[in-house]
Amino acid sequence: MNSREKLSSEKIFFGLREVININEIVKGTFLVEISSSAQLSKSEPGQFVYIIPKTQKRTILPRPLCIADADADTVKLIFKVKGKGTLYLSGLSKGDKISVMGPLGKGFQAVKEPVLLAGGGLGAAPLYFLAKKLRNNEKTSLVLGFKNKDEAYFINEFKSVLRNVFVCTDDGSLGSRGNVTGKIGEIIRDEKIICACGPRPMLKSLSAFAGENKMRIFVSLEERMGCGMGACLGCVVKIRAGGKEEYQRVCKEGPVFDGLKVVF
Amino acid sequence: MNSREKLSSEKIFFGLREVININEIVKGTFLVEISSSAQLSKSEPGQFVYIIPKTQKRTILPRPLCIADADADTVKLIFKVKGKGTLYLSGLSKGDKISVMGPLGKGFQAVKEPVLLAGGGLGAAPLYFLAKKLRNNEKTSLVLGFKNKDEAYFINEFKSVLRNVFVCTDDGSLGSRGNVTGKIGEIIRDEKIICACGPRPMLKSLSAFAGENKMRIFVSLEERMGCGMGACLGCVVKIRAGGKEEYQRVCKEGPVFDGLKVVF
Amino acid sequence: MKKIDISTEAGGLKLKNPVMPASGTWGYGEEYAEFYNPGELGAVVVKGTTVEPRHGNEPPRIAETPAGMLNSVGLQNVGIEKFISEKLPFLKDNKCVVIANIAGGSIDDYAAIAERLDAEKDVSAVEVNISCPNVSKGGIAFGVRADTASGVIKSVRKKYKRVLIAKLSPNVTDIVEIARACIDSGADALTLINTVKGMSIDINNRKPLLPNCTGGLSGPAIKPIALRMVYEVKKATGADIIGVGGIECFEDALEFIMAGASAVQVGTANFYNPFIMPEIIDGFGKYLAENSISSVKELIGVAIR
Amino acid sequence: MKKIDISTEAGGLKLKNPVMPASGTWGYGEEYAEFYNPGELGAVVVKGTTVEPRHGNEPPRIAETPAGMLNSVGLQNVGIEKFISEKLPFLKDNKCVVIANIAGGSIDDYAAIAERLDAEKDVSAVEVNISCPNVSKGGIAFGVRADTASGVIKSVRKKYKRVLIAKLSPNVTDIVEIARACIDSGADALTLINTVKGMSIDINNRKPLLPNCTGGLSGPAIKPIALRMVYEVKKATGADIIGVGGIECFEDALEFIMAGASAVQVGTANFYNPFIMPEIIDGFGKYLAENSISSVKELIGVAIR
Ligand SMILES: Cc1cc2nc3c(=O)[nH]c(=O)nc-3n(C[C@H](O)[C@H](O)[C@H](O)COP(=O)(O)OP(=O)(O)OC[C@H]3O[C@@H](n4cnc5c(N)ncnc54)[C@H](O)[C@@H]3O)c2cc1C
Ligand SMILES: Cc1cc2nc3c(=O)[nH]c(=O)nc-3n(C[C@H](O)[C@H](O)[C@H](O)COP(=O)(O)OP(=O)(O)OC[C@H]3O[C@@H](n4cnc5c(N)ncnc54)[C@H](O)[C@@H]3O)c2cc1C
Ligand SMILES: Cc1cc2nc3c(=O)[nH]c(=O)nc-3n(C[C@H](O)[C@H](O)[C@H](O)COP(=O)(O)O)c2cc1C
Ligand SMILES: Cc1cc2nc3c(=O)[nH]c(=O)nc-3n(C[C@H](O)[C@H](O)[C@H](O)COP(=O)(O)O)c2cc1C
Ligand code: FES
Ligand code: FES
Repeated sequence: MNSREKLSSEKIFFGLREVININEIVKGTFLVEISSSAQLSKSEPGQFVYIIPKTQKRTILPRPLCIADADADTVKLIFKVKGKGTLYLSGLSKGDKISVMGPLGKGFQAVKEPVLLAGGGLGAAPLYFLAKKLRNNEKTSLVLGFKNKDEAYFINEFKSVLRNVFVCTDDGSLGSRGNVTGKIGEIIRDEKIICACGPRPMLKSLSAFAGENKMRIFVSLEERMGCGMGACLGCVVKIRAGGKEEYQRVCKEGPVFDGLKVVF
Repeated sequence: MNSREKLSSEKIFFGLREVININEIVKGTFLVEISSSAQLSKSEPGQFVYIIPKTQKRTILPRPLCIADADADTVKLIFKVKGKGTLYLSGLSKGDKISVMGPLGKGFQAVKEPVLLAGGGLGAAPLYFLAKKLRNNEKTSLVLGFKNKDEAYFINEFKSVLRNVFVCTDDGSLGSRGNVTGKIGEIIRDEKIICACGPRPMLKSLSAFAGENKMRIFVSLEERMGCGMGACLGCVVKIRAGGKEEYQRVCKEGPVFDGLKVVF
Repeated sequence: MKKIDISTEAGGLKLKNPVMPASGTWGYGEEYAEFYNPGELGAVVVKGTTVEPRHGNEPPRIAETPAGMLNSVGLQNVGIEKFISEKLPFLKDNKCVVIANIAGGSIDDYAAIAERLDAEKDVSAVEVNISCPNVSKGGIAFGVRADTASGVIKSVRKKYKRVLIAKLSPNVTDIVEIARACIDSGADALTLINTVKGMSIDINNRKPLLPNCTGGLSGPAIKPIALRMVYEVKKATGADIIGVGGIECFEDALEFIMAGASAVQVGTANFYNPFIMPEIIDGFGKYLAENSISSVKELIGVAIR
Repeated sequence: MKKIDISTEAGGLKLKNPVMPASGTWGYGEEYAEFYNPGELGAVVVKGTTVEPRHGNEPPRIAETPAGMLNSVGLQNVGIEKFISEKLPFLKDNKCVVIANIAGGSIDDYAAIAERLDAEKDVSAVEVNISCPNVSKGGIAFGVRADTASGVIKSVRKKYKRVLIAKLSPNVTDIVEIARACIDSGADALTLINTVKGMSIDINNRKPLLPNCTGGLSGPAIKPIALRMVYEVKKATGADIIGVGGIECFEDALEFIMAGASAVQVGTANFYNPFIMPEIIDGFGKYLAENSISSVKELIGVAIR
């Protein structure tokens, strides 16, 4: 066992990847493209990578980021600067190497058109990947919600892969005024599935909406992580299973869960 | 109190300095030139700077390095890669900023020609600064000792500021074979002062030599440091003072001590 | 060239190398088996196991701290029966030396698990975690008092015939006293240390970051504390010790061996370098070769004076 | 805009701001006065002072650890008389609120220094360091047992009329028990925490890096431990606390205040940022303004539940 590269498993890459491109797409939010690998190219929408920041700030834990796109050449990630780890990432330049582990977790599964995609804020990232995998036809609609115009991003990219893209903002500064759940209620036709990613309150209200309308809903959840591999039980969320409530791992059973089963 | 720059004291600079040049002068040993400041330009030979490494290796303490030269434009430092901090330094490039505090400590004082300078290994650094301040005449001689030819450095630089430069190596691969104390014994004429910097055993034997020959000797000592300012009492060495032995601070009373008083 | 022997032994348990995962950081070996065969390790220490399955604490359970992390997982586990029926076969299939970390809310709990495991020959040793709260005695951990620690170890000793390792809490005034009590009560070896009780405040929400308020500090930050305890206990008792706390590279592991540990466990470092344990095993081989030392055992406790 | 008040109070000692150096890391204030006037600080806590001058321990006395450092300075100091005659005037001239950290090998030592300092009105408070080895009782520190801690505090209380602060050792099973003993014995406030006992091994020389074997761990690594103790003690006793351990930025200081500290001390961080204390003071001013909070006092203990 000599080189890190060689050490990756068949399914999970672990080692250094090169930054191919990095851009601040809206203030404080970055799109970074890194080189791919055999394993990463097989990522599924909803899965995440674990980035191990090499900061000077005494950090040790990796940071989970959803995969916003992946192919044989590159992996795209979209992140917002929150603290030490994301600050480090935002300071990277083309050509820099970063330590990456992934793909990890379970993505969106059993998603069939017609389907509604619902993304709030940063939640849009994994949905882009998902939208690209779906057929670009009338049967897929997307609602993107943002606080305001200045925080909106990636709309054109979504429009290039999906016909039905709706945007709403809290203050009405872009698209219609209102929240994602409201907009979903407006545009819904015969879809039986919702795929959602965004802040918890949005996922909660969407799940309630889905329940009332006898739909299925898949939500992507976040929790603070230790191992990212399912081994430490650090990242759990409460899920209804077999008549009981139990803690399941965001990094292993998730990050995508059946929204009707999540105990919000 | 807003900018770090402004925060330095009249005598001690604290803030960022720019790397103007960095070179590996012999394997594992680097010469780095950083931008100077009003305070740093007044450094005296034997004083040191405290470099605060911004490593990714969970270091917190600054690293002391002797000043090898200082003027209004630049400060020169020579260092050997030992561990995390010096490894970080060795990875710097022209234009990088580093965090520096200094000048600190008490340098070579009351040094008058005729004088013998004795440097072992890395110890040569502060002597170069000292040699430059002395008049370049027959009255100053320098002995430089190295393990072997491959570890020797800065000889030409010394020759450009001093006429009498003698080199010895443990294995005779450069200059004469033997150690610094032996060579000093050979070349000594009417000098009454030795200024020495190098490994402890060398300083010890030179101090014994000076004592036997009724000479004065100034030695530059090293000890692990905390504050570098004289406040924590972390960096002490045992010194004979007033008939007793007491612990004195390398960073404040030193790093240059009266070799006859050091309890080796 | 001399033959190099990186095998070691702790409390009579033979290990082909001195490296194993720390309980709770490596699940039951399944997840990291993705990267390499768990049978390559000296042993596999599994997640703390209780009589009944446990849900554990409310999330968030993890907080990062300077060069460390806090966890308040709180012994979420599948329970002893499911461990034996669903988890153990995988470890057996991979030829792992299995150490079962066990915990309980009462002395009877410990005794019950010990008895159950005594019948499972695929479990080579139990590591008794006495750092969890003693429900019957008002929330004080068993492991912080010599008498209660001794009570737990004795009850396990009665029921479990193979290697018994006591895992001690560092949150005590005198680790040597607790160590002695465990050894005197029948422990064959000691694991030092469990996490250090710590806390983190979320200044934006003005409350503790973990809903559980306190958590267990692990990672490089605690290495000096763990080393000190290994050294003190080895020096005072001569007991066999498995050292754990903040190990993130071979050199760290070597420090523990020199301080008196016969083997080491790696916890938190797995999270940011899943290959750290094979790396450390390789490190021992290289170090012995380069320094012409024939066995790791020659290095145990050499730093003690 | 509301008037912002960053003043605070601990055990009746009024402080114009909540920031002061930790004992032993800032000498007697002379060295760092090079950078700013020590009178700008809430108070100045001086190096631990004993009856007689002390030489301290053999060097090396410092070792770096992950996000921390070990020291084994061992109370090298000029002794109480020289402190009063040579060091105190400088602090007085700079209008510092002076807190004298005192230590001793016996209860009588403590009583003697306390009596001597009671006569020095320029010393506003004593901080009783009960973490040093009790020579008469076989090397166990006074501060790790409630009875001995209480004995020291009582003896100081008898002789010293002004503010008495007890500085506790974190190397104990139950910090609340020791805290209570000190408060019950007459301490007006508590400083939490002193260094955590730790160790480092020099793998090249195969021996402890510090000739003294163990040393005191300080710096960011110990912050979660210190915070936990401040929180536990504040919650259990309500006592006034000065928080210390690993503070290296304003946010860290705020964590301590929210956990229950009335003021904070900064030690190790001074070594790599000599301006850290004025920065933290500025930080409090800015934070209060931005969050429309009129006084630091409103934040003390807000995270406690
Ligand atoms: C499965 C998953 C996918 C994610 N995908 C994205 C994404 O695509 N884009 C994006 O911008 N963010 C995403 N996040 C959130 C992102 O991981 C955090 O914002 C980031 O870790 C913050 O790290 P920091 O060092 O900047 O902040 P710090 O505050 O310094 O982080 C300290 C610690 O807290 C953890 N942490 C802090 N906030 C969160 C959070 N909200 N969720 C989980 N852990 C947290 C960090 O991992 C770290 O351990 C995702 C989180 C999860 C769990
Ligand atoms: C006054 C003084 C002047 C010095 N001048 C020079 C110089 O001009 N060139 C040069 O190459 N070296 C010099 N040194 C030694 C240099 O400071 C150490 O080699 C360096 O700090 C090692 O740091 P590291 O991170 O690479 O090693 P690490 O082993 O990672 O260091 C760990 C800790 O130990 C301390 N440390 C380690 N070795 C020493 C040592 N020998 N002396 C003091 N502290 C040490 C470090 O400062 C740090 O705190 C000087 C030391 C002192 C005290
Ligand atoms: C997430 C997590 C879960 C843990 N669970 C257990 C456990 O179930 N039983 C136990 O004895 N120790 C448990 N520990 C403690 C570790 O086994 C180990 O003693 C500690 O983390 C110190 O080692 P490290 O610094 O290498 O992580 C856990 C530690 C972590 C980080
Ligand atoms: C070099 C050094 C010397 C110290 N000397 C003393 C002392 O004399 N008396 C005392 O009570 N604490 C002493 N301490 C402990 C500090 O006051 C403080 O409690 C501890 O360092 C934790 O704070 P920090 O992490 O901010 O450094 C010393 C600490 C250091 C690093
Ligand atoms: S992060 Fe360890 S189980 Fe999910
Ligand atoms: S390093 Fe603090 S006194 Fe010298």
